Amino acid sequence: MPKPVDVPYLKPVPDASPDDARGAGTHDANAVAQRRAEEALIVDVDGFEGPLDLLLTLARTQKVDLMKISVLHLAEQYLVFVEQARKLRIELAADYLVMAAWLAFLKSRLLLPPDPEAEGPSAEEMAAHLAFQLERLDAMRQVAARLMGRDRLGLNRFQRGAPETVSRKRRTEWQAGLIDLMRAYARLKTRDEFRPYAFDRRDIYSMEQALDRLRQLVGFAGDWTDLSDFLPDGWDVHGSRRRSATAATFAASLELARQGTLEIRQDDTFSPITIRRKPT
Amino acid sequence: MTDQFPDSDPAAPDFPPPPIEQQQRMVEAILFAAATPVSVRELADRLPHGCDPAEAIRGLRSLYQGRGVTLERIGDGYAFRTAADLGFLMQTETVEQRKLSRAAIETLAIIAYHQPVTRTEIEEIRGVAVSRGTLDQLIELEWVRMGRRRMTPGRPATFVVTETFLDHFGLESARDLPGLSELRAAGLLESRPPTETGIPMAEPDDEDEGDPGIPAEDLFEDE
Amino acid sequence: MTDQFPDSDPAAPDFPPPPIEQQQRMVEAILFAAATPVSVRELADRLPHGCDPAEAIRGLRSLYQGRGVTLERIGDGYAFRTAADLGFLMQTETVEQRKLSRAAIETLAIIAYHQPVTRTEIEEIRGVAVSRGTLDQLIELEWVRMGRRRMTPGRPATFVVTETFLDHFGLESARDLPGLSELRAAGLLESRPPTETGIPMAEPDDEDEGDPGIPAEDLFEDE
Repeated sequence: MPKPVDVPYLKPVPDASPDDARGAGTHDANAVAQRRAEEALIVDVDGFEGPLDLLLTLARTQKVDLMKISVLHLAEQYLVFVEQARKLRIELAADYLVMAAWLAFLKSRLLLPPDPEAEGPSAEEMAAHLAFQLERLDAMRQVAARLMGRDRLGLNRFQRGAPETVSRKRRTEWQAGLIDLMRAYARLKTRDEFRPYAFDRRDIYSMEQALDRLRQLVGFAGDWTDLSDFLPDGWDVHGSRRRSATAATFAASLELARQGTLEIRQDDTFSPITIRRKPT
Repeated sequence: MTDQFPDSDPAAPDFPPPPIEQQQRMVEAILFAAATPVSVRELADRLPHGCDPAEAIRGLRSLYQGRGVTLERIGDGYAFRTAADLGFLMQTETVEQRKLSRAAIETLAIIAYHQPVTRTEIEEIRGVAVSRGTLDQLIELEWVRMGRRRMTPGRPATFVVTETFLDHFGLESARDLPGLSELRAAGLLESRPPTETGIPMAEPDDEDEGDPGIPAEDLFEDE
Repeated sequence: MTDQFPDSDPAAPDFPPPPIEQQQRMVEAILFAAATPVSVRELADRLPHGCDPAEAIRGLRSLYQGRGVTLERIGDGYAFRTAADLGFLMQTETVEQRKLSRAAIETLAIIAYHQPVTRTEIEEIRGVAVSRGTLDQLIELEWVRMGRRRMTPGRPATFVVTETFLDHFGLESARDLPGLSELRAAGLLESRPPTETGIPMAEPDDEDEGDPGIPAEDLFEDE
């Protein structure tokens, strides 16, 4: 099988290609390379980024400014390429075939005299647009190369290797208004007002205390004894304490008399009250 | 080092701003400390009230002219970068660059020169579908981001290049892209409706898979 | 950017070293891009043959003298650092506004109404111990300061409110603080205890506690 000289882009796949389109299931690189060398012709269509890229590459072989490209010739080149691929039983991707069909159509339109009745763009307009597209793609390729060739950060230009981080400090601003202050003070001052009511028992001698004391003492008091003698120590001097103790003890004596434990006697109004254990 | 600026508290708007030499020192310190460009606005926020960071930058740029590090304008911001001619000294700092695929490089160039540009427009220029991975890679590098949606049927997303892109390629702005004016003059940046002339577009139905010609593992060839 | 040094290849020992200004640029760039301080020895390894990094550093150090960044010696190496007096630029402050704690506001109120007042007196009024932290916070806020020591056994310290306090609360003097009756009139003492129970109100007849009418002469005994 002769190598197609006029279609330079149909070329053997490089040995290193990982993409084993032919389905050789072996990983033995030598065996693959050998078999490929024997078959000799595998189209490197994958090397093209689509039909437009292929067209651009083919256009370059015309060695003219893309603006002056012969679209007719280009269409023919493309169709030869596709024909060659087909002969070599190479499966081209669908978009390559679609492009081929479109270029065959364009070629026929370019060769025929213009049909004034035909709708849509003329063959020349279609050809011009294709040339524009090729030129634009070519231009993008060139500026992409210029872009990649610039002084790039991390390759030619470098940023500070030890950037100093900006620390974010949090400052707390404490808020309090006059109203908060007054409210707090009001809260403090009124808290006292709500303290549970508690009677001051310091100078109070309760009837329970008097009853307990009388019950204990009256057992020994067989004779009439002045009530004031039953007042507890410390409660018989100071006025208010004495009053409280006297009242409580008197009340307790009444209670015990009611229960029949003791007897009460008062000889006269305001005369001393005396009590004794009720004789049994 | 022992200078103290009682008026350097940004929270004290009533003090006069420090003298321009001090402002210059402050801007210098902030820009030196930052790895990424700092905008004039950010500088103003961090400097004491009343400072003129733009003026300080002008002074600094001329001061650093021709030095080992230079003050570069990058988009809205400024950053110190080592002089490009000294890159050869930086073997230890050189960042391993993942080699971009041809598809990625072309797509990047198209976005830079045609921005804002939709995916369909990119495909129309390249004549092949743009694989999801290609755009993802550019977005991951933070060189490309989504722009505003186009107000056309389907409201397609557009893509634009970023400040990181400008920084990486040492561009002050997207207007400084090499050859931009020539391309524009040649009419090569105008978008023409692709349907007008009926040139077939390789447009696979499966948008996300797209581009059968670029296997994903091809995206990052080893350097 | 356009400078080229044919003699700058470290692998070419036969070329004469670049002029000192170039060496300075190189050292400047290396130190700028380095992640850690670089020693003179490392510099010599990275610079073209025959360079004198120590001399270049001397030149750079004087060049950066008094600037926003300075070239500092750190251990064996050299590195650029923000000038010490500009450290404040490397911080951004976010202000968080928070309400004063109940303990703090109560303590403050007591000091304001009863100043000069000892800690023990504050505790008596609040009915709970005053934590050191609460007083410290008020002192740190500059709302409270120590007054004269009380001339009583133990000579306890007293606390008074400050000018800053008056400023913050919009008072001309602590005498302007409203009394209890005014607080009540202002509706701040809404929960008035039922009077029919005959429970005595905290009223002025109690010498220690009483104070809607703080005796004026008590207020600024200290001033």
